Amino acid sequence: PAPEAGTRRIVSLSPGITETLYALGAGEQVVGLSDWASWPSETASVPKVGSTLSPNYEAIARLKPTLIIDEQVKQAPAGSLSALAPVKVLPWLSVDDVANGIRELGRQTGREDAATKLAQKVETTLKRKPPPDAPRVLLVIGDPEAALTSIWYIRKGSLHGAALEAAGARNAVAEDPAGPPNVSVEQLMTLDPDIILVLVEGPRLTPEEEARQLAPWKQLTVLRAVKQGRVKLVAGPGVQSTGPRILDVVEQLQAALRFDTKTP
Amino acid sequence: MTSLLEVSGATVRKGERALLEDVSLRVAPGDFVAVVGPNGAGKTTLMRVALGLQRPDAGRVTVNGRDVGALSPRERAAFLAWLPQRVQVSEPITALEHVAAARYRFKESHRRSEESALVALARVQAEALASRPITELSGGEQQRVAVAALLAQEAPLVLLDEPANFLDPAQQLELYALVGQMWRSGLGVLCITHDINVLAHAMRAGSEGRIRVLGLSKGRVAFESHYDAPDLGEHLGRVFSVRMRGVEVENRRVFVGMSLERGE
Amino acid sequence: MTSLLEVSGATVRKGERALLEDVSLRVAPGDFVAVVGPNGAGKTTLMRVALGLQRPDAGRVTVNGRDVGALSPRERAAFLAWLPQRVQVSEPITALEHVAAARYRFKESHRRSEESALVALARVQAEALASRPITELSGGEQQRVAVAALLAQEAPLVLLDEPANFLDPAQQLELYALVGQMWRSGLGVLCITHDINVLAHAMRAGSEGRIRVLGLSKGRVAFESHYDAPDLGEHLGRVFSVRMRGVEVENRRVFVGMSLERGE
Amino acid sequence: MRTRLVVMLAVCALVVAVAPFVGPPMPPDARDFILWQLRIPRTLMALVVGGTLSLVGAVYQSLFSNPLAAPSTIGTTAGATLGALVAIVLGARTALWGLPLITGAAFAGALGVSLLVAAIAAGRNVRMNDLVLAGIAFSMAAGAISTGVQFSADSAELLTAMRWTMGHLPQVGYQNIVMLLPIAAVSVVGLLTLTRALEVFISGEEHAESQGVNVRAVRMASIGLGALGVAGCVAWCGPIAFVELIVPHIVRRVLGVSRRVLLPCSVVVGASFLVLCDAVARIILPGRETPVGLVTAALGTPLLIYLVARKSS
Amino acid sequence: MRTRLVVMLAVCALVVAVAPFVGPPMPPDARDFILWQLRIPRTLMALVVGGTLSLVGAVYQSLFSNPLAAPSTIGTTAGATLGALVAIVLGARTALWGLPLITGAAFAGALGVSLLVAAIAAGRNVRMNDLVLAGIAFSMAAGAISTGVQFSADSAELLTAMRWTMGHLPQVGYQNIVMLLPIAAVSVVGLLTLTRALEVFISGEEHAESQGVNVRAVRMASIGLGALGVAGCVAWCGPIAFVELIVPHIVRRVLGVSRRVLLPCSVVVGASFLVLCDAVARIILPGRETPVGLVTAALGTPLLIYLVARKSS
Ligand SMILES: Nc1ncnc2c1ncn2[C@@H]1O[C@H](COP(=O)(O)OP(=O)(O)OP(=O)(O)O)[C@@H](O)[C@H]1O
Ligand SMILES: Nc1ncnc2c1ncn2[C@@H]1O[C@H](COP(=O)(O)OP(=O)(O)OP(=O)(O)O)[C@@H](O)[C@H]1O
Ligand SMILES: [Mg+2]
Ligand SMILES: [Mg+2]
Repeated sequence: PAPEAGTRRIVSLSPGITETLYALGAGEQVVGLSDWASWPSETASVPKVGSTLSPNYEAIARLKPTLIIDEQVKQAPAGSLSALAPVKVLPWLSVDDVANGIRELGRQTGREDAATKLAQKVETTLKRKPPPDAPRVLLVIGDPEAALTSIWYIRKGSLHGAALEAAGARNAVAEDPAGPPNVSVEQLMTLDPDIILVLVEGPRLTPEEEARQLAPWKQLTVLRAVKQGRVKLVAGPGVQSTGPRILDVVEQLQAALRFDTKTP
Repeated sequence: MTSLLEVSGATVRKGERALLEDVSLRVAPGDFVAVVGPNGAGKTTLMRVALGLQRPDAGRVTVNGRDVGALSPRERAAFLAWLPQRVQVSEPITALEHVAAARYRFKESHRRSEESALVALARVQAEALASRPITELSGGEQQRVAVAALLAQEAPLVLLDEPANFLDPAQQLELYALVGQMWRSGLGVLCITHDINVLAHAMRAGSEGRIRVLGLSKGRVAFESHYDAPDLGEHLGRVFSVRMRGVEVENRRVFVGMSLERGE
Repeated sequence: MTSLLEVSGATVRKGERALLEDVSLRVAPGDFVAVVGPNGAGKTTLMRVALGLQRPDAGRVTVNGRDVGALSPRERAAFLAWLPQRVQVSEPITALEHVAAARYRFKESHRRSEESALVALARVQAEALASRPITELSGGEQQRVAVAALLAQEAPLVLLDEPANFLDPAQQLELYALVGQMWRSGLGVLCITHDINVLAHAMRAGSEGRIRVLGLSKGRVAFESHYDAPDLGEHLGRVFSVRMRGVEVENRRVFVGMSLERGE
Repeated sequence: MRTRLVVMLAVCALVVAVAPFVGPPMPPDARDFILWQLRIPRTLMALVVGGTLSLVGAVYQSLFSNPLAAPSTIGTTAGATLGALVAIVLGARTALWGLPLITGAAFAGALGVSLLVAAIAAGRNVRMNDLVLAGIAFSMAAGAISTGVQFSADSAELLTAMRWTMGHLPQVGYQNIVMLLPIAAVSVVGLLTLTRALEVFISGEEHAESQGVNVRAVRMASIGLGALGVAGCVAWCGPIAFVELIVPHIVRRVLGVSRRVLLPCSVVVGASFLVLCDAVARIILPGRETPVGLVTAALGTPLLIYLVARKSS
Repeated sequence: MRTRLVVMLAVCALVVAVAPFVGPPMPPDARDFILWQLRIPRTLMALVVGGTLSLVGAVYQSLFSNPLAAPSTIGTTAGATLGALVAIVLGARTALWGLPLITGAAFAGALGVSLLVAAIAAGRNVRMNDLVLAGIAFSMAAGAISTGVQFSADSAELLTAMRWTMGHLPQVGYQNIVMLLPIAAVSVVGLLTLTRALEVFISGEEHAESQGVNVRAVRMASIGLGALGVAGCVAWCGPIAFVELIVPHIVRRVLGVSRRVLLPCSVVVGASFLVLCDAVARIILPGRETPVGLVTAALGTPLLIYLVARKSS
């Protein structure tokens, strides 16, 4: 049985979960956050208490939490955390994980209605499938270095993979190979996707910054996407979020996929 | 307990070259064996073989009938003490610590080791050096400390590799007097030297005949003789390729090396 | 070009102790200065001061009137060559490479260096060692190679720190004969030695008077004399605290150290 | 020298006694919990880990006669990191004998790699430099596999691993210390018994052998015991950087090179140094879990530079 | 020896010639692009970086008479990492003289830290061991600041940093090589002119000084030029692990310790070794961008162990 709303004091060690808590309107129950939490802006005034593998026990103890929530990362020392307060560990990798997690967070915070609605929205949005003739899109994680030194793409089975399909595109990497989601520049030539989208987390980019991010891609003149000018940035805060902002990401992706039919 | 060192038929090869060939040797307590020979004759190699630091390719080395390789280092250190040709101390420990370290073979308190080390230093008139870092001593001072370390080990057989190196005449004289004392007190001495005259300081009248001299040349035994043998000068002259003139000084025979006067 | 080494009033202190006190010295090409003295007298320190490797706390060292500290190492190496008391080679380079390295001061091709190095090795009868790793040579062989390196430097003044260390009688004789040759060919020689007799090999009849002998004791000049001075034996005896008996052998005076017969 | 020693020991004792009370103020009702369940266990952990790592560093520097020798030189740290990474990335969420898998895996990795090096050290004609090379080789191999594992990790795992590799000391309660203590004790006591042998090593290995030291046995024992201690520390706290390198150098410069002083003093100074760093970490960024390695370096660097500069002037 | 040398050089030349053609099959219409815009630039980069790093490693090992000495010993690598991290965290989105900021910052960091050490090396009474200690201290400081920066980084920045520290070689086109080449050339040519002086160093610093070597100048020049080369390589390719440590040891074991052989051969062998590793990286995980450091270690470790084992048997 969840304790009374006013007395709930939650420490969240996962940014995605933190986002969800605020989205459910349970922000005032949150007393401590992971070092990585940065959204929404209210989180700035909440004490930061370390991260999953190296939590600051003393800071947590000083907050006298009634519940510690963390996303399931292999090997997290949940054992010692439970000396401070009850610990809830939620799996948070797939669409189902997230939907179930949202419902669970609703139960824990007494916001079941909001949670059910959000969970449903997440499920219906992210489980949309693209049409079979949709463009083949390579979604890569942008790199502040803006060099093509290592290209990390979004797996089909991940949360963002679902977002891409929900936005109406096929993943250029048709099935998830075992091993790291990394592709060499040479391999790009073989994949030859219709469109390349680059996710850049952080504040909005100025035009010069955008140009700089895209410059290395423009060198790959043999790629169809480059020839047709179909390389785009999807930038902004939250584009790599695993919280409810993923829904906004779907919209951003949709917008990014709208190209003028004529080739430049 | 008799501590008999026996090298029989020792042969050491390094690639094609034979560094030592079929050399035999016996040193018992009370013996004094001087090993002479030109540079590179294999004297140091013979000593390393006798100590078990180098395994001979053929032949045997035994201490008290037991193979030297089969002894534990501590057991062996109880029989044989070694003064290497070049002692290289890598760090500025004090002379006292260096000498005390040589008492490793004894299971005793550190205080006891230091007391014995001080006694040993006193025997080579180096008490004043006790607390000085060994790396700051002059060449001769270092050599004296090394001799003190040898004494501190209190082994019944001592193996000296050119102990007079770096020493001034007074120190050489003192050193050999000390070696003589050790010998007369019952120790066995195996001593490599280039200067046969210094042996004179090691003996009292009448003991000349008991100093054995082993001549090495190109890894082989060139001669075996005694300090008072009339033909020692010739032997020496032959292995060293010089003329050795024996002259009488205050009832002592002194060998003076003379060039072969080639071309004069 | 005259290359005059002048040490005047050199004093070196280390904490409370004076390692060298007000020592003066002149070596010009054609001079032969032997420095004698007991262990720790400061002979090596004097040589390091003369080489500019140690700055004296008081006094001056000049080469050709220029302060030795103001010369570039290369300029200095063109005047002074040094044979240290302990040469420590850390890696198994060949003897030839070691000697060739000593020709650093010459701006010449490597081939030229090696040719000169071979000549230098030949002069110490060590051609056979040329291609052997220096770390595998016997003590005496290493010393001969070190002397070859000294020769290869071709400086007008040579500073030798106990060059006969590790050498067998024949090699000592050869070495001093070589030093004598160098001297007669016009080089200046500053030579630290414990064994004054070996100097005999350096000279031809009639040149005794030109060998100067500087006695050091406890950092101070104890005496200045000549090799043929009648009272040299007494001087030597005093600094070394032994009795030095001079005996005549084949027209040569040989000093034999005798204990002071304390207690006998 | 004696007065220096006494002063140093007194300072160390003081640091350890005061450390648990240093930090942001404790709310009165959580005071007991914070003090007894958090700060004191953590101070104890710092004591044990600091002492063990420093001693191992001092022993390795002596053994290899190399001022750069450290547990990382012979692959111990690399092995531990490898183990931990494998556990983080590939590991299931199981525990082993009540140990978190990551701890067990790091321990196994550290010990495994070091024992390979120790096995080489057992060879008859092996020179110290060969051992150093073998250590480099194994470190390299472990490092490369770690890179490979990281390469195949997803980002959440990577973030987790990243923090782990910074080193940390946090503890709740005494369970971890109770498990680490016997391991550390065996390592420390064992290594201290080698003091005399290591003193003899200073005048060269062959000479030491002739004076009765079983060189191969001492090598193997040093590497084995050292690896054991480091493996334990790294398993529970991650690789805490630099302590093992810096503390022996500081002790050596202040109290001299005699092994009889260097080794035990490294334990004491290392222990209290890490305690101090941990306490400082609590106050410089109050409320955050500052990696202690940061403070270690921040305090150690100027000290070491000062000691180098003082000597050479 | 001569035949060995010839064989080694021939193998190196062969490796470099064949390497661009090794890899997964190229789609016919992208063939030219892949070969001329990807593989060849990348091979050239590996050549330059491998040669420079190996030479610097060989020089540092000679200079410090320490088999563990490497650019990382004196803080060069730590400085570069620090620079890169600062750039990543404080906003890597701007460019400087057409250089990505991260490259410029890594370069500045590497050079900055090394020059501090070089400044210490200029001191009159500084011993080599003091320098090693100063290097450790600065490495440590740079490492600690890096930890601090990482600690305050957000997760995206951290991931970038993490990937950067794995090292990488990929290039599109020739722009980077054109920028790196002059830097590397100055470093390599400069260091090679020190060969003779370093040969003299073998018989001790004082002896070398007496033979005409300006010890302080050689030290400063070695550290400065070495830092320049390493800074360049690290700036463009991240810290490629182990090459600088392993290649000189291999050359030393196979061709001997003479500096006249060791230094130039380290350049040649290092260059072709890295080219080889890069080619191998293309085939072991085709389609992925395997970090080349992984292959470096995977090939280098068994080789080094074999060489150690062969000698001591
Ligand atoms: N590790 C080694 N490898 C190859 N040859 C060696 C090795 N050690 C010694 N030698 C060679 O073996 C020969 C004998 O050396 P050893 O050191 O026994 O001579 P020594 O009689 O002691 O000479 P010295 O009087 O000069 O000290 C020398 O020619 C030397 O070069
Ligand atoms: N770095 C140093 N620090 C302190 N004392 C030193 C240092 N170097 C030498 N000494 C001391 O200075 C004195 C003179 O040393 P030096 O090496 O000049 O003697 P030496 O005459 O060459 O003796 P030897 O014949 O034994 O070589 C010695 O007592 C020595 O202990
Ligand atoms: Mg010998
Ligand atoms: Mg001297």
